[in-house]
Amino acid sequence: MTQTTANHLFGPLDPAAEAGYPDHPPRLGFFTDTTVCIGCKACEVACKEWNNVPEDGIDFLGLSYDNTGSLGASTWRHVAFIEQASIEQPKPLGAQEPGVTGRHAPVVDLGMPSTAPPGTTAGADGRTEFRWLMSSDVCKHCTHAACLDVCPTGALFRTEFGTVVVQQDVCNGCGYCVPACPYGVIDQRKGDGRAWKCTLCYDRLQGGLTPACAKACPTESIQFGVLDELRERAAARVEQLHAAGISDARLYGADPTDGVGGAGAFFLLLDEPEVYGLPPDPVVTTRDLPSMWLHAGAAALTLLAGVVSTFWGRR
Amino acid sequence: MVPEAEFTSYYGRPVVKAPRWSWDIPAYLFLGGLSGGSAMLGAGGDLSGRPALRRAGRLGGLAAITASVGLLVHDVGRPERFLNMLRVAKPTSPMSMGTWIISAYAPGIGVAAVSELLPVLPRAIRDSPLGAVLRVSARPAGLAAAAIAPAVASYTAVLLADTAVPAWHEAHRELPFVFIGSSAASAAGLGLVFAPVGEAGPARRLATFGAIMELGTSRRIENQLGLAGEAFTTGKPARLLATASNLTAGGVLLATLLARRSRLAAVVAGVALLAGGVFERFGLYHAGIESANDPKYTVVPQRRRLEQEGPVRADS
Amino acid sequence: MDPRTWLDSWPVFRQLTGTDPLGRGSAAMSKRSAELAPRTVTADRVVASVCPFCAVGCGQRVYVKDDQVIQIEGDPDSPVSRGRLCPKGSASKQLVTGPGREHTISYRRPYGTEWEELDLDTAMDMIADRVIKTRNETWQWAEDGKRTRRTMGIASLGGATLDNEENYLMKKLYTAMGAIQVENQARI
Amino acid sequence: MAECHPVGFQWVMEAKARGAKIIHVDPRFTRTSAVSDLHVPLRAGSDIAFVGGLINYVLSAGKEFREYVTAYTNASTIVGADYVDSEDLGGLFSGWDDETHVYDPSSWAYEGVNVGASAGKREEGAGAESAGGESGAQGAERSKDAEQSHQFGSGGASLGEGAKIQTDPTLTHPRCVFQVLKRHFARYTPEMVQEVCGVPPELFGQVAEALTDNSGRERTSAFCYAVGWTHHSTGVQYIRTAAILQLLLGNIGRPGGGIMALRGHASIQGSTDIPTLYNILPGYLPMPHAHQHESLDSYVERNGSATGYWAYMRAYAVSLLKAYWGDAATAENDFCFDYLPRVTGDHSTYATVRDQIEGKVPGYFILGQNPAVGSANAKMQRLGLANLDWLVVRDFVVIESASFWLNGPEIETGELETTKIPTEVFFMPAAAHTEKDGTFTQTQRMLQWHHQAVEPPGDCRSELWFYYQLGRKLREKLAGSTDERDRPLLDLAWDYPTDDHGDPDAEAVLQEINGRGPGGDLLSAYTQLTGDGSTSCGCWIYCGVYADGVNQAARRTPGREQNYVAPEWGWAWPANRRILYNRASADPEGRPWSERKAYVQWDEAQGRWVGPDVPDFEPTKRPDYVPPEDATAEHAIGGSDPFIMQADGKGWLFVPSGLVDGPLPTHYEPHESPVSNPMYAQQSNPARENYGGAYNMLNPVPGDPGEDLFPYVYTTYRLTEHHTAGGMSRFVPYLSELQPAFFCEVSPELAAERGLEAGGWATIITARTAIEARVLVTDRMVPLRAGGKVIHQIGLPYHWGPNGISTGDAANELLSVALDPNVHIQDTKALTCDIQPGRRPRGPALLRYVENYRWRGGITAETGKQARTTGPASASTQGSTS
Ligand SMILES: Nc1nc2c(c(=O)[nH]1)N[C@H]1C(S)=C(S)[C@@H](COP(=O)(O)OP(=O)(O)OC[C@H]3O[C@@H](n4cnc5c(=O)[nH]c(N)nc54)[C@H](O)[C@@H]3O)O[C@H]1N2
Ligand SMILES: Nc1nc2c(c(=O)[nH]1)N[C@H]1C(S)=C(S)[C@@H](COP(=O)(O)OP(=O)(O)OC[C@H]3O[C@@H](n4cnc5c(=O)[nH]c(N)nc54)[C@H](O)[C@@H]3O)O[C@H]1N2
Ligand code: SF4
Ligand code: SF4
Ligand code: SF4
Ligand code: SF4
Ligand code: SF4
Ligand SMILES: [Mo]
Repeated sequence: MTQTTANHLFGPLDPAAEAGYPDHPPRLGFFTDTTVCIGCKACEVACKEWNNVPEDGIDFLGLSYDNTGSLGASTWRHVAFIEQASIEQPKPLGAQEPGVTGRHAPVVDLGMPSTAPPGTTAGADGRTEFRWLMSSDVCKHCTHAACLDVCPTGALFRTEFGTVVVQQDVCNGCGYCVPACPYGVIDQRKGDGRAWKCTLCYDRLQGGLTPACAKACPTESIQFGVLDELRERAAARVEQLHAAGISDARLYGADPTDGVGGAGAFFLLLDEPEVYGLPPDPVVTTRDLPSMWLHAGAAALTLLAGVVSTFWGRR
Repeated sequence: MVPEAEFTSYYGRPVVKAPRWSWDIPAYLFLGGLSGGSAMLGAGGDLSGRPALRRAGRLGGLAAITASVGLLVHDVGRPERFLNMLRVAKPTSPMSMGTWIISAYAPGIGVAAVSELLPVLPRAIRDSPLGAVLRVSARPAGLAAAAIAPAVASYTAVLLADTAVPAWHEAHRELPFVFIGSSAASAAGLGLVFAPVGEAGPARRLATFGAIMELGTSRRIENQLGLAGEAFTTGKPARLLATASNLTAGGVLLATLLARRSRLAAVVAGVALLAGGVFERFGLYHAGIESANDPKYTVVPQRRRLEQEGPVRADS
Repeated sequence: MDPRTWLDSWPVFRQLTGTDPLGRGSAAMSKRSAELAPRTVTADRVVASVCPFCAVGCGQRVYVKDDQVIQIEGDPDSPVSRGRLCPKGSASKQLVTGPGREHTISYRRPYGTEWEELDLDTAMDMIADRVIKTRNETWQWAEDGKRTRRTMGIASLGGATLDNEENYLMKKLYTAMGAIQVENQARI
Repeated sequence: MAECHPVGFQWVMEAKARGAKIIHVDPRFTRTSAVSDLHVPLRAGSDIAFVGGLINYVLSAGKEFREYVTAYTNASTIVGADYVDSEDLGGLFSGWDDETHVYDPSSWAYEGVNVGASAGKREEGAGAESAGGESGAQGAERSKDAEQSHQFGSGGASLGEGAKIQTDPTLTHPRCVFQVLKRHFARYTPEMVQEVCGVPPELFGQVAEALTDNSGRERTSAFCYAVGWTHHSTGVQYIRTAAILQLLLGNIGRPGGGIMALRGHASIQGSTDIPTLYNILPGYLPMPHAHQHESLDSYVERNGSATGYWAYMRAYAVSLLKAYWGDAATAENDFCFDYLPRVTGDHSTYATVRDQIEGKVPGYFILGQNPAVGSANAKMQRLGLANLDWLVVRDFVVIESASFWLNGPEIETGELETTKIPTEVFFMPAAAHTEKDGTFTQTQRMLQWHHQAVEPPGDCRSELWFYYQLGRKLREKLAGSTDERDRPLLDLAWDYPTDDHGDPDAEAVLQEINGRGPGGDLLSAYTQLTGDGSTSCGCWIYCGVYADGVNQAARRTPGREQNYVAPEWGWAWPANRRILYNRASADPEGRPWSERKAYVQWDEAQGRWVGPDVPDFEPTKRPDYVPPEDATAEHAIGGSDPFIMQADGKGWLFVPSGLVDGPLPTHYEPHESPVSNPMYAQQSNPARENYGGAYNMLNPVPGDPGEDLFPYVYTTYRLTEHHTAGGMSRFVPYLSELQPAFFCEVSPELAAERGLEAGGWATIITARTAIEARVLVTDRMVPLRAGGKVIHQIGLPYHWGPNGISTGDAANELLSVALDPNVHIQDTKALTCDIQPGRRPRGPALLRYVENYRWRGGITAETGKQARTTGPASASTQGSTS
């Protein structure tokens, strides 16, 4: 465990208060319980309908049922689909039994790098257990949001609800927020130039409405509410799942002491984060900003010294 | 080479997003560094009585910073809103800080450079009060710019490092030194090209200083950064960086061995150093892009750290 | 303009004077953000509706402004759907306002190679004429000596996407004109 | 269900969260499987064997809910001695006629029932749990034998005059239904289930135990099904199998039980209740048949029932005629009964298309359907479309059924030439649900009113407008005609209030549907209808939707402000009842079977049935009521007989009449199958309907030459992201981008066997044609061992066609037409094919490619169409062979 003391750039804090809202409403966010997600993508569509997000390409990706691929400027919710044949331990979430025993899976080139093709992960024993994981990803609305902190125009700002929003009337499309995000969430939209991402439906929150994606979600996989309450509910849900023998259940982004100070949108996952395309243990880049400025200062002085010395004395 | 890591990802897709910048941005990095180094070289030339070096430094500094900012404006998605950069002043944003640094830097280098143009300007201007003011303020302006110039040369390293791009962030301690080294070497190259052999002594020495900083720190990045170092030592970035090293080293050798005597050698050395600076920035830039596009660079170090040290957690 | 107000509109000034020195939140907020509200509150009316796709029958609320549909979302009051919608129900606004929809009649003449335009009245008249003609030509009073009172020359397909009232008028009119080959998706 | 009824599925997830066990039986691992407790992959087309196995398990282990079975089903009824079971005839039942390929059902009758008197009488549909075509039978009729064809409504059969049913309450009589059932299903063992379905006994056992553990007095289990069960040439019998199992377990008419037909389109239920179907009139009244219904009297006499609610059929029919022809309908003219056109046989959609191809049907209206993509054998559909005089297509977008002459696949192959297609096409833009008032009836028989939000754009018009205006124009043009043929049109009650745009008032139409009494008052219940012409009612089962003069379908009392049945949201037929046959939720004495499962019960103090729902029973009929000998109508139904639409008030385990392919479900192979029927010599449903012709060639079956040519099974289905034939999703960017291309799902094993490359292309071939699809290699498809072979199954979502934003070949190009004989529904779920890597040939080369397959397989128009396969054609199938 790496310990760092909390400060403006790292560790738990109340982001709205930090951002200059002395009397702010409670911090709002999402708890996405992927164990009840049915992969219907209503969240993707509802988000686009509400926010007028353009269609993002009619391309067949063939990544299981995922043809969205990733979050981006025109995709603010992305449902990941992971097909897993596993022999490690029983997966009680939903099991597929083979009709043919001793299944030897030939290797098929799926045209997908870095993942085992279906059928190969079960090894020589044939397919035993199978599960199909689905998870709706979204901007994490980080407590320490790198995108926000690096934005040079103040287009990205913290709202009174503790969420992170791009102000489209301000953004000049410098694109700096894009590589800053440790989750690869925000992106610039081609043709438009500006950066776009989930706003946690800032306009709807102003009217006391539930964000469009959470409202549509048929199974309440996406739960919206006061972050503190969601964290409690999530902890209880994990306990319930553990008691039911689903030892894989774990929370991601729920810990206010984690590398981004806790996510405003956190998840209950059934496998390692990277399986879902999430970084395993991200740390906000700005945690190291003091060190960066320090090194830059030292380098600047070195340069000054170097230049001065080249002129020193000699001709 | 680090052994090929076993890791899981989502269909091999990137975890973090590479910046959507075009070649504008590495060029902007190069030109900013060149400008800062040049301004300092110009100020040194001014104070040490090397008029050609002074002139080259001041004019080069202004031209480079103008082109640099021009490229940045060109690269943003909404150029007409470029000035929104001045809406806020955010210490957490290297680009914001950089904008303010350049805003502080540009007037000085501008006045100093324009004053160099007085001799070729129409007499009416030369003799006007404006001309007088320019003549009087040239040195203070040039010195002010030179004082800010080290920041101009180094903030761009923070700009790259303050991202989730693994190769850049992991190198956040080293990048500033590579950048100021490269900045010094490029400015030296400019001096070698434009200053006569007699005035170019500081440029030759600066070339050596810059090359040592740049190449030495680059080696450190490649060898000490673990997996992230691979991004610099494989593929296209490696080729660009190797070219940069060769050009820079060659330029320095030429500068130290022949440029004292041969103006031609000095010009060739200068061009080599400038080219080396360009390749260096493009190489560093592309190493970052590669490291963002391959999930390995994000997942493996975090996973290893998790397994070896546990999760990164703050004291609560 | 009051210089103070003018200065206050500059976030840097607000950073220096307000509660947000780092320019992360309140100082950086734009005027537009400060005035943001959900577009549904600007609707002239909200109309209770039902999802047109599948037979679950989820409740929808249709928000209308200036006689345009500006939003369709789930109706939380519905005991069937409790405000939720699947991707199809969620795409209802694009279904009804989207680029795919045709707003005019297209006509293809016999053996024709392209679509032509046709106005509504003419089309209705032509269709009525064809119904009468075909009905006359294919009329059957009896088959095997048994009264049939029908035409086997006019068929109809579809109904499951339509309202009950529409299906009712269709069946009523077809029955009166003697057309019996009336079918819909219940068959498939 | 998660795929196709996602928002309904929230209740399944809710149940799961409360501890319910979710089992998904499907050839494919789908989004439903992903969140189920158990997924059972089985061979497509084998469910009768699987559910039959469960029935056998229940019966042999004595796990039935005995009190329920004895009291509420026909388990104790004695079947006549002439009945011979399919177990004893190699898969046929007694009564098969080799000449006509039709059963004579008289030998299936109950003991003591006057067969002569009931022959040719109205018989029952496929059990009232199945509300309509795609969910079972909404009526049946024997197409091959027009003379004796039968028309059915939704209720039970008449048992004939003088019917004296014999029963054995001990359920031990060898010919009582319970014992017949036991014998019939005795060979449906776990081993047989494995052989037929490819489901290992251990997995089958898990299902059997879970189901029986969760059924009985304290617990109920529900079956949810849709077209995975109905789209088979034995589709009606699939539902029958589930009905038998659920009746045995006591899971019908009780909360948490049932066989839920998850129906399809927004108002598929409504378009079955108020049908745009050839064989029924509103409220499941049969269309009159030329050979049986000369007059209103003979119509009612042949179709009504002496007992149960169908005894009032005359009131329903006369009230409908009054709604149609108003004042013109009088007692003197038989209420214009003669105005009704008559059916003479199978006029279902595939028969009509066959006639279109033969040039017999010049005019065609298509309104909100897309047969060129959505119907089986799309080529057959387009050949019909290309041979019309005129075609009216009303839709939101230019669907393939409107543009077939321009860009249909036959244009590419040269089979059709645009300049030689005579069809005149009118494409009319339709108004959307936001642009009109009206009701949809959703899958639980609930009507919900949707209010108009905006005016339709441009020339877009509602169907209400179109049909009203068309009717007006027809009546104008025919005004003054003295031709008797035109009287029904001219006498039609066609006066509806209209708005400025000429749009009729939908509420006025709904009021006509609801019905009015003598003074013109809106009626409140169908019990108010009379047969004397003083009431009018457009659909008797919808009577009450305007009860108290209020549009009940527009009620929107929030769900959270009501009890969990939510009776004040919308209106469900009949009588706003939400669970049918809910009398069965109480025991014969009227007490709840258990406190956990209390629903409707007898309240002695109030002297009536009470509960959160409207009791599906006469509210004050005592549980101990015993009908007198001469009782008729509802008075003939005893106080402990919940199934009030059946003539005997019982749930039917054995169906003595009403089905044309047997009184009990039997496992037959799909008409195209790679395996020989492991259970019977009879390969496929002998009574299935085949369509001849070069446009409907069938693949060879085992035993035919070329049987190995199409070794794989394919099944077709839906994706959450698209809607049916795509008119409402392939043109919508937000949906198209989610599933942008037609693909096939194959297992890694099959991909390896055929060299299919993930993300690449595959060509899928049948005797009809070949299509291409992107390849999705997935562990969700598993090879199964069944019928002595390893069976590879291929999944094909059927939403694509050439038009729209997301385009691709239509899966229905591959399908053949073979129909369930009860309801004329095609098999889309289990057929055979070949698959090859790469894209299909283009243009005329495609025809040669497919012709080559046919030639190699020796395929002719007769291939695969043999009805009986139990032995030499000369052998008699009458009488027992045992
Ligand atoms: N998203 C979406 N929802 C829809 C529709 C849509 O197009 N898209 N259409 C609506 C309509 S019109 C209808 S009718 C319903 C249909 O709803 P469903 O019947 O649920 O739809 P399908 O996907 O056609 O088929 C269901 C499943 O049957 C499986 N299956 C195939 N053969 C067999 C078999 O022999 N036995 C068993 N047990 N399963 C088998 C398939 O693999 C498939 O998963 O959905 C309605 N809802
Ligand atoms: N292979 C295979 N084939 C199948 C099935 C299968 O499972 N497998 N399933 C079958 C089933 S269950 C069904 S229901 C069919 C569905 O097949 P279809 O009913 O042929 O397909 P849809 O695309 O639903 O057609 C409905 C059309 O109605 C239009 N529409 C919607 N609302 C209105 C309206 O108010 N007015 C008018 N005029 N038009 C409107 C839509 O734009 C759409 O084009 O497919 C069947 N075919
Ligand atoms: S997830 Fe990325 S885009 Fe979202 S708030 Fe955090 S840093 Fe910003
Ligand atoms: S692209 Fe827009 S939001 Fe992103 S950092 Fe630049 S100005 Fe801020
Ligand atoms: S909260 Fe709003 S903006 Fe964010 S993903 Fe959900 S719908 Fe889209
Ligand atoms: S999160 Fe909800 S809406 Fe999104 S795919 Fe999962 S179940 Fe559907
Ligand atoms: S929202 Fe989805 S589930 Fe609900 S009615 Fe519409 S299509 Fe069916
Ligand atoms: Mo359907």
